Amino acid sequence: MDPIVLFFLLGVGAKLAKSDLRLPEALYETLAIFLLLAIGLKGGVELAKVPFADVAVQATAVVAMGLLLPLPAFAILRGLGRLPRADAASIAAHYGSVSVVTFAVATAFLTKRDIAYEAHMPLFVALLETPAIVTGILLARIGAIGAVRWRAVAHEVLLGRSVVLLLGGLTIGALVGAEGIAPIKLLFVDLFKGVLALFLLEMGLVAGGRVADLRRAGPFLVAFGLIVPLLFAGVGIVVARLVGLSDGGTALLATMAASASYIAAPTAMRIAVPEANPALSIGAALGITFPFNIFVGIPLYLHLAQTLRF
Amino acid sequence: MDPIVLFFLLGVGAKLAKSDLRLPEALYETLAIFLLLAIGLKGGVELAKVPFADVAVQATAVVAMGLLLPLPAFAILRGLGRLPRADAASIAAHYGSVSVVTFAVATAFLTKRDIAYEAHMPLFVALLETPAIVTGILLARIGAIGAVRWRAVAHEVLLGRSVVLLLGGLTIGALVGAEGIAPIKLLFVDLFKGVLALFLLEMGLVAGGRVADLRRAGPFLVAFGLIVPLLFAGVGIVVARLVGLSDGGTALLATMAASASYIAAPTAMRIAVPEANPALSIGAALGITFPFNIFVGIPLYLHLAQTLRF
Amino acid sequence: MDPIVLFFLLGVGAKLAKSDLRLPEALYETLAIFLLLAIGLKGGVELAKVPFADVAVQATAVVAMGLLLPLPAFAILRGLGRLPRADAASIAAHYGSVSVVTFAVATAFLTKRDIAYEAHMPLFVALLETPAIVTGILLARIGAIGAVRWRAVAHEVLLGRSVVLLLGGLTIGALVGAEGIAPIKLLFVDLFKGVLALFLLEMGLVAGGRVADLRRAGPFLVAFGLIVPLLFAGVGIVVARLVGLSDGGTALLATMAASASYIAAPTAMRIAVPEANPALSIGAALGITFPFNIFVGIPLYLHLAQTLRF
Amino acid sequence: MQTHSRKLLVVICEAALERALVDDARLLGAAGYTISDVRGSGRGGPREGMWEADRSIEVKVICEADVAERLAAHVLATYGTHYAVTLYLDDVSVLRPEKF
Amino acid sequence: MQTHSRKLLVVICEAALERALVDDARLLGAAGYTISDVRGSGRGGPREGMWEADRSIEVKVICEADVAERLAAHVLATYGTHYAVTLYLDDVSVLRPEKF
Amino acid sequence: MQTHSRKLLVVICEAALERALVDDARLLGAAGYTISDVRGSGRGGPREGMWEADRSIEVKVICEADVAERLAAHVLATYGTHYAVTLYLDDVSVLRPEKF
Ligand SMILES: Nc1ncnc2c1ncn2[C@@H]1O[C@H](COP(=O)(O)O)[C@@H](O)[C@H]1O
Ligand SMILES: Nc1ncnc2c1ncn2[C@@H]1O[C@H](COP(=O)(O)O)[C@@H](O)[C@H]1O
Ligand SMILES: Nc1ncnc2c1ncn2[C@@H]1O[C@H](COP(=O)(O)O)[C@@H](O)[C@H]1O
Ligand code: NA
Ligand code: NA
Ligand code: NA
Repeated sequence: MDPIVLFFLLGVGAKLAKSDLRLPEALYETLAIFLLLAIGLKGGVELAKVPFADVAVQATAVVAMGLLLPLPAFAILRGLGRLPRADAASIAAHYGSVSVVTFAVATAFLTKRDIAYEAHMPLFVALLETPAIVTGILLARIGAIGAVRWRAVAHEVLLGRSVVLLLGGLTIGALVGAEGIAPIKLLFVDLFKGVLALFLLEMGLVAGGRVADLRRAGPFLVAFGLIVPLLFAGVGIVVARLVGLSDGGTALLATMAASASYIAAPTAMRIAVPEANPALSIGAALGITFPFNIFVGIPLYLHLAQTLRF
Repeated sequence: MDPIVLFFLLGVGAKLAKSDLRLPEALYETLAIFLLLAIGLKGGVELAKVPFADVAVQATAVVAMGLLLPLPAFAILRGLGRLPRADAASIAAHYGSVSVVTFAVATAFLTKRDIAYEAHMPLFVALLETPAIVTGILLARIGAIGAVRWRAVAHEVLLGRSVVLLLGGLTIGALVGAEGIAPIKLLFVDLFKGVLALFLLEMGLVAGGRVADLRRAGPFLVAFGLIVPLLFAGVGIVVARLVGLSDGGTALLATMAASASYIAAPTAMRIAVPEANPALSIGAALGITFPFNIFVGIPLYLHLAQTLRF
Repeated sequence: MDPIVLFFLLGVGAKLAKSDLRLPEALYETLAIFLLLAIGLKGGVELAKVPFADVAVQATAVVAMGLLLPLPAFAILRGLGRLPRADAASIAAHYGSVSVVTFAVATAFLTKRDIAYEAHMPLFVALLETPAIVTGILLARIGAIGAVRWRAVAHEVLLGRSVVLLLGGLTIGALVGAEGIAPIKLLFVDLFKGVLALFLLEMGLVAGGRVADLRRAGPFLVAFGLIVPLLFAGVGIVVARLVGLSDGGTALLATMAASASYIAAPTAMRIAVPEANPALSIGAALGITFPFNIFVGIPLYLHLAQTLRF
Repeated sequence: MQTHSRKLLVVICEAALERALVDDARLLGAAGYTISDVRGSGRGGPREGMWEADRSIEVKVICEADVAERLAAHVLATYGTHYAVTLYLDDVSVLRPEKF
Repeated sequence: MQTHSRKLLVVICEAALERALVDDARLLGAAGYTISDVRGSGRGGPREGMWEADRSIEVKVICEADVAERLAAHVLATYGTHYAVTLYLDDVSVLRPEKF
Repeated sequence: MQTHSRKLLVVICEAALERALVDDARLLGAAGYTISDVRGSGRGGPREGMWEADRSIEVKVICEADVAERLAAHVLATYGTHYAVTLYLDDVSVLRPEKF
């Protein structure tokens, strides 16, 4: 088993056992900043090599996917879950958006198995973060769009830390290219996996702390957190095939679709739809879907990507 | 001279000179977490290779040593030092337990000289942390065992940060083995020595700040901090020989026995024996014994390990 | 273009766009500590190799330069800028002192172009930090030298973090030499450039936040921040030639002279000349001169160093 | 020593509100504010500040009584229902009344 | 604006007491608490928070007067002798009495 | 429960003053102090604590009224003009008067 996911288990275990193990908050922020920058840089270097036209098509498809994914999620949460509109919309936004760390674990998973993938995929991570949040807000505010503090929200989602660092890294990487990156490669590329392991330890501690939320959330949300990723992964695979991604790239896009945001979305929804209970969306995204994806989802999505042909 | 110990001197000097040099507390915590995890991982990888029977015997001997070491220390502190029971018990617990950083410096010392040692020694570090603390508490509470808040204490010592990270690292290392660790080796193995240097700078700053305590503590405690490590190193060597450790392993076990805890023990004793003055135990462990061990002790213990045969 | 300066632009951009991107303060401190130590270590290793006599001569010249540089700056600020004595003296001190990060960027710039330089230059960085601050204080206090809290000031400048870490690193490096450093080289040497990139991101965020100050400061100070570095670079080149530095070394000394301190000087002047408005000196040093040097100055100074012969 | 009485308004809330609170304070007439990072627990359950959504801040504003009351009322009305918010008022004395 | 008077109990002590204080506060009837990391000095000498055993916290509890007094008395009785502990009480006014 | 009234002096200022304030407090008779790192804004503009020169601290001193007044006056006289400094006084009650 991949050591890095064991770090996640260590974190969960320590938290559930009420250990006083606690990563300083500054370390958490530092690791997050590092991962976002590193992912962006790596993607940017490759992005420079890809013909713009191809990327443009793929990017458009990805953004469209991000805009639409919340709709089925919202329908399920309202229809089957009988959740209040605000909660349903907020959770839908989280699941339509993307989890950067899940993406990172997936790339590590592919690398370990020498499975190639379009190296500019990080661009799509950046592109997937925002659209679902917009849709989620619209779903929450139908009939009262006016009430939305759009400026604050736009600021949150477009200038939020993760988007700025991902796009910033992508741009720098694209501008300087492979040998421009060389002198900082040791830090941002070679150390990536180790840092990711540390971050997963932290994620485990955080996830372990959300278990209580889940109990409150109830069985429906747990089921939602296990099943919706599968549906979304399917969507991701179809989209990936349509834009002609490789098997590896398909597995990654499936993972992005199946993953739920717990960095960009929570902050944005908190400001745009405050009446939504954050414990529900974060509990499901972090307590159920994140572990499900890194343990079960990613291998499964790869298998599907390698077997499902059209 | 080994550069890493010079970082300790730099820290002590800066502190004594009242420089405003100050490592952020988050950095201190980060370095500590890193060292504990890295030590555990490295040991775990090797642990998987060793036949369980051998380890079991050695482990039992080590735990027994940890349980008994505080007794002579306590006797000295009470008999010669005329210290109050609580203080004597607390100091005895610190010296019976182990200093992870002293252990790390010792391994670096051996590695530099290409001296082999049982690579699963980190397991014994984890095992040595707790027993002496229990003995120390019992010594403080003879006649009033009931009064001990055992649950709180057990929680402190068994789920304390250092035990969790050491055992967590050991387990992960043992589970994934050498080539499983490969992708995170750069961070947790190759960078270890550099991080240790930084941590020693911090340790120097902290130790430099305890000098005042020592003046209060008086000559007896200073002598205690210099002589007891030698006695305990002797015990460590005997135990190591009995369980058939190599010269390198013997030097390391001697170092563990001779070192005094300043992470696990202080926290635990503060909760279990609050009336003990922490300035005494920490002043001696950090202001006297730690520097003594890294400058004089370790080379000496290695020499003894290589010369004392039975 | 060198990737590391792009990180600076990313930081400035994020700040001006009011992004919530914010590096934890503990990370800023950690990066600063790391850079200072690493620069010192690298320089120390080389220092051991250089004959003392040569260094002594060069060092004396550098200190003299540091003591005198504030004078012309002060004259310009008082004469042309009509600034109050305290402000003029404080700004003069900042510009007479040196910016460690600018120096680091310059060395990276040379390394990238395989241009050799005296590897003990970091010693001069340490030596240049203090003298100008003393001169600046004297300029502010002419007629009232008595009023200066010299002890506090001396403490600030001689035991300030940057001096202690630079000299500490230099000493350790000189003591253990190249192969003594080997085990910690990966952290302190190989990772240097990557860490520098992160620090420049932080510097960009800080610099972006000083733009408001500049508006208040007005056009004169902006011009000052662009022109004085050129004058000082000229001085640096002359001094470098006199003491027979190589072209690379000359470019570095020019950069040091042209750079303005924003770590040692602000803290010291705040204590010694509190009536000086820190927004002026920091705004100019960080908002104008720092970016000017890393984008325009360094390449220019190298060109001059390679062309100006006597 | 002549002192002047002012109100100290302390708002303990989710870090997500920092930007909004700062704007509100300025708009409603406060001359300044001081913020520190805190952790804690209340009706909304524990907030340990381990990561973004879990972070809390304490905002202190020293101002005239009427400003404090307006700001307090505004904060409760705007954020009190849906956010983790706790606030209290205290009587303090300052030496430079013109500052607050 | 109608306000209600409550007590603010502030306990400044060794970080090692955090878990215990939180439990005590809940047991003795406090509805919540706020903690921040501090450094300082007192009779026990300087505590600069550079490492574990040297860390200090400040715990704030807003509650009814009787709860505050019970909690304060309990803290001093239980930890006052052997730990670095400083505490004080303050009168504050809150807007939502049911919360405290 | 018998309480004793003391003054709480709170000084919010540039971090550069930490060492000086601590010395002043001791000289003027304070038995201790507590410091926390803060950020904020006032007449001197925002201080976000992102780096050295931008850092602020909050210093709390519990002491006798006269000590508090002397210290407050001294701080304003010495640092008030050229440094970012804000201070206020509050009435608090303590349980162990001998400590303060
Ligand atoms: N009684 C209290 N005393 C002190 N702080 C409190 C109290 N109640 C709540 N808080 C703080 O205010 C935050 C939000 O409170 P709540 O909205 O009740 O969850 C908590 O996370 C605590 O930091
Ligand atoms: N007079 C005081 N004013 C403010 N804080 C204090 C005072 N005395 C003590 N403290 C704080 O309380 C902690 C413990 O106090 P002590 O038990 O006196 O050492 C100190 O580390 C300070 O942080
Ligand atoms: N009205 C206020 N309320 C709370 N804190 C303030 C206030 N005014 C200033 N401060 C704090 O005191 C520091 C210095 O204030 P000033 O000297 O006005 O810039 C600011 O950075 C704030 O942290
Ligand atoms: Na998704
Ligand atoms: Na020991
Ligand atoms: Na200069």
